[in-house]
Amino acid sequence: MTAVATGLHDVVVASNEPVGDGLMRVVLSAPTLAAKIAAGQFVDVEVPGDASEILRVPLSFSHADPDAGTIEIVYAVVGGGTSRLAAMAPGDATTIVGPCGNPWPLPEGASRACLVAGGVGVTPVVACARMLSASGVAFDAVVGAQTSERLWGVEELDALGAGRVEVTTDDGTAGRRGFTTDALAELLADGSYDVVFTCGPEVMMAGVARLCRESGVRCLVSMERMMCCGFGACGTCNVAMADGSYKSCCKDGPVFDAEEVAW
Amino acid sequence: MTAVATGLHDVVVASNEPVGDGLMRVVLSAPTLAAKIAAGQFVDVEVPGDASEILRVPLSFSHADPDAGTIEIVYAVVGGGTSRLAAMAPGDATTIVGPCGNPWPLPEGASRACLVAGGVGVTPVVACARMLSASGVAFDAVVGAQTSERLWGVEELDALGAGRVEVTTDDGTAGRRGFTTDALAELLADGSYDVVFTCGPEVMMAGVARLCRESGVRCLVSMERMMCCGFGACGTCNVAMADGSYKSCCKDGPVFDAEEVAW
Amino acid sequence: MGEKNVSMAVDLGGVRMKNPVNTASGTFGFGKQFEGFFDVARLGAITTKGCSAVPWAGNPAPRMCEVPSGMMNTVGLANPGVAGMVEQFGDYLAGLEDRDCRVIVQAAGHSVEEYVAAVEKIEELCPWASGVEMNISCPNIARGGALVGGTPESAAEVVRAVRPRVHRPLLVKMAPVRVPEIARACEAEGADALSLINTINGMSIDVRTRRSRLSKPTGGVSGPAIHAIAVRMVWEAANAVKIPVNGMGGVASWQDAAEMILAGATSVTVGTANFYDPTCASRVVDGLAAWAAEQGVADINELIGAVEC
Amino acid sequence: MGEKNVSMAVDLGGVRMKNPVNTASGTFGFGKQFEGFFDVARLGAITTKGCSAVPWAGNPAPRMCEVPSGMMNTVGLANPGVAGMVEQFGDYLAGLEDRDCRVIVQAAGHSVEEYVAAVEKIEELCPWASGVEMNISCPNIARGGALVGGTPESAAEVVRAVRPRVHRPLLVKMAPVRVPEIARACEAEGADALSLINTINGMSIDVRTRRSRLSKPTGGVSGPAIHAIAVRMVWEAANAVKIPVNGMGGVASWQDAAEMILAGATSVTVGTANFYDPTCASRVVDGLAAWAAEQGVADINELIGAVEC
Repeated sequence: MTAVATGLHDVVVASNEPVGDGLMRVVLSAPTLAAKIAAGQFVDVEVPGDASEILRVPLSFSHADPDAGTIEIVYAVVGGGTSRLAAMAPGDATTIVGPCGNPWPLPEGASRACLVAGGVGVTPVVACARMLSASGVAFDAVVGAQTSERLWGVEELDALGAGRVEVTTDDGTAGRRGFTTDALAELLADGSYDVVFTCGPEVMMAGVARLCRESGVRCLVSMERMMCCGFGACGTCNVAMADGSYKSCCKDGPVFDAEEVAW
Repeated sequence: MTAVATGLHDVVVASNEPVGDGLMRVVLSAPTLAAKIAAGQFVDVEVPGDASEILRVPLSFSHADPDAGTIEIVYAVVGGGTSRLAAMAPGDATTIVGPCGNPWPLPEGASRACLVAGGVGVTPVVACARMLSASGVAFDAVVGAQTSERLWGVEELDALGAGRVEVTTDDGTAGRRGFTTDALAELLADGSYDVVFTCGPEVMMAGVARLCRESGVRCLVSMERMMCCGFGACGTCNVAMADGSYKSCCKDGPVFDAEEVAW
Repeated sequence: MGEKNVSMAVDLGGVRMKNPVNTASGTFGFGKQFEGFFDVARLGAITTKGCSAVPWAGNPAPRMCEVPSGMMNTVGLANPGVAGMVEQFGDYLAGLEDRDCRVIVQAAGHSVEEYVAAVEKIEELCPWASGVEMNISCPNIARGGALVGGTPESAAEVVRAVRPRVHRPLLVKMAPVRVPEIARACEAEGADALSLINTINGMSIDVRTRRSRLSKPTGGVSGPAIHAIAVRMVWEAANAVKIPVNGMGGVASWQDAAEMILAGATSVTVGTANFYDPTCASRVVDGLAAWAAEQGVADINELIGAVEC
Repeated sequence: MGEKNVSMAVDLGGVRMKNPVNTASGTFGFGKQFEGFFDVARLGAITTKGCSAVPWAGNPAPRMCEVPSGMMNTVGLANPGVAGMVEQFGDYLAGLEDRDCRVIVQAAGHSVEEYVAAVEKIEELCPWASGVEMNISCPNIARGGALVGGTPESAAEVVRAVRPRVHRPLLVKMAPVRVPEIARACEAEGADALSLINTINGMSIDVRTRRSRLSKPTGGVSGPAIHAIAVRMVWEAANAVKIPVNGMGGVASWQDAAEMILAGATSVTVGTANFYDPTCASRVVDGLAAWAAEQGVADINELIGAVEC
């Protein structure tokens, strides 16, 4: 369960601009929430304008800055909600529900980690890198995207002190052509990682989980589900577990041990 | 029936600014429609943004300029549709359905007319004044509003050659304190009018109709109804007639002879 | 555009349509009002406003109000009567048939007698009509306003009375209640096709005046708000009977229409969208053809009921 | 603010609420999740997620999708079981009763036996509960998935079996079908109050994959899209029975709640709005009080069923 109670927060858009093809970066002024939300948790954003779309938009964040009182969210413009969010201007006010879900755990005694991000899954991965660097845990990273135009986070990971940052794109327009799992397999080969943190398309995370299992490295995955609330009321964001049970993505997750999950 | 077939027109907002408290004036670039729409007819405007409000907004116009290819609409911001319309900026594109309904008729041999406008009912009345001045029919006018801040059209009527323009407001902040019917009663006293054209709140038009009947002057009223389509398909904009029948506000109206209507 | 590759013709219980797109009674007037928006003959069929044997004035104003993603109406079957329709629009409608667009004339009534009188007038005055649709979602005056088509028994009674008097395809426009039972009852009495759904009864109250926002306590809800409910009912009906289903309810795009077909509808009817998007039905014709081509079928009929459950 | 002038207390079939505002089963968890948003004890009552005698896992993902002005769900009554609820939330819920907020525990089942087992567990383990709500809108496994509460006969059967085992107020959560008949059947079997409406079954299909957008063919539509339909059904139920009605369906504002009261609801329940506007129910409490004062009544009960038709 979330340590800090999930609440409703009035927020104001500080900035909102494109960082890639169909990728936007919004910074929200949300002092109370920025002070208590932790890497791996998410928020549920009210995006006004179209009353026919009643639900909030659940989004992960890349940076919560308690000093600036801001939360940075890099999001993909994929539907009505994110399209309206992309049209919001500095000064526009709305509300967000948060913190939702649980933070990335830092396994006892972990000293070297690898991060694997696919697509907009890079957002919570960058938040994770910030947590690791604050905790003095060394890390490498693999960042995958469809094309160079849809790639974000490499500079951020470098700035956070990543050892190696491997880039893969489906079309080879940046880094190597191929999948994040190809790069991860090589990084795992030297056997120095205590833990892998990953977020991206479910099929990618399943591949990452398999590689980690084969290498005997613990793997933590951040799952995504459609949901109505984000705080355990609706029961719609269920994730199938390997033992045949279901867990709630918002209440029990979004971070799960890869071994728990039925891939 | 409408002489010109009602059609769908792509339009662009040329300007859209306030002309009073809760009163806006939008000019739409709509060349094909501006060339064929006549005073007294109306348009049905698509106002994008909120898919939960599915219907178009029926609005009367104050000026259709075939040379400029524009249609001027002065409207009151009263609901979701007109609020979204008020937020549209020059260059924004949308569609309008029109021409809807029938024009103000110009009675055979009429040489002097009086116009009576209440609230935003002034919009089709200004269009009527333009028709009269183009036809060389002399006219006076009474314009009523709640307050001076909600008054529009006096300068336009003067510029169009109105003889007298009497202003009434509920609070006396402009012209005389009172109702348009008070002013109309005096104007009718000199017995020189062949016809009265009126648009405004139904209770006001009922009073105007009564005064005209007492003075034996023909009275033409522009009725307003909630409607779904504006071109005779939905059957929801019925107006009760004195003979007990119903007529369609969009197909048979919006202009009716006051004597036809059940007040 | 793959339209040319795909056969779009469908047979709605004997009404042979060149494509599956139809218009809902009461949302398309008598067709002519839409010629200023598009060539109405592009449609597979149109359905006229419901007509009774004699003209009806309908209900007082207000007859409509808006609800979230929809609207409510209480027009009350106002119509010029079959003879009045023929006088005003008979030549246009006969011409539409000549233009290869099927015309389905809807019959309205409040009792078995009124339905019989209406269809007899239609048989007498509308030789050009390809089909007759009987709207059994009307209040039954003899039964204190309960829907004529509100139970399998009452639906069967009126279909049984009308069927022998209709010498062309007979469609039954169902109320959105007890769908599988009533669908089977109408099929058993000889209906050639089922049209559903009609509007869903709703109520909207002005909380300051404490009065209905309509001139009657309740009205029919239509529009996108009820689309998912309509798709489910069409799916239930198509699974309950062998006769074809004419699917409608909040169809505002080709995607909505494709859902109806996948749920089991042989034809798809555009209703409320005609009011605010008057070229919608025409665009649905094109959108369905392109979708069928994308789906890789040779005939749109292959997609009827093709939802995988 | 005229709240102080108006008595807001209502009696929902023996559940004495300090104000008419309740929350819908399955939209408010077990209440505790909302303490971070507002003081839950401000509400007249809350209704728990439906619980069965043993835990149920529920349906696979996806369990929800959006529809215009609403959503659809197929959670499948996933719940920790009565004992699991008591273990996790029993102290909180008992405390809520001490804070003068009534707790109504909902019982779920797929057969008469499962309902009986559920209410017996509730009677055994939930002494603090002010009422039991039986959700009869579940699929009846013994009858091939037909709704337990889909006909007056099947509704009567299950209420008859459960009634003698419930020693506190018994509410019946009705399916949105055949409302007057089923309402009378439940009243005849001894229900103390009726809760309606439950979600309306809908279907949404991805037209490219030809599959349901949910893990099941259909799901329950809720939200503003169905509000007008819900108000009509509440009005029908209130006019059909003498027992009080707990009105719900797309209530997202005090105005929506006031409509329910005018239509005949004794209490008003906020459902889907809890998901996207988690302080909604608390604002409805204030809004209703201000509205009642504006309407010039001394007691909110004067406004129940006060719509003028």
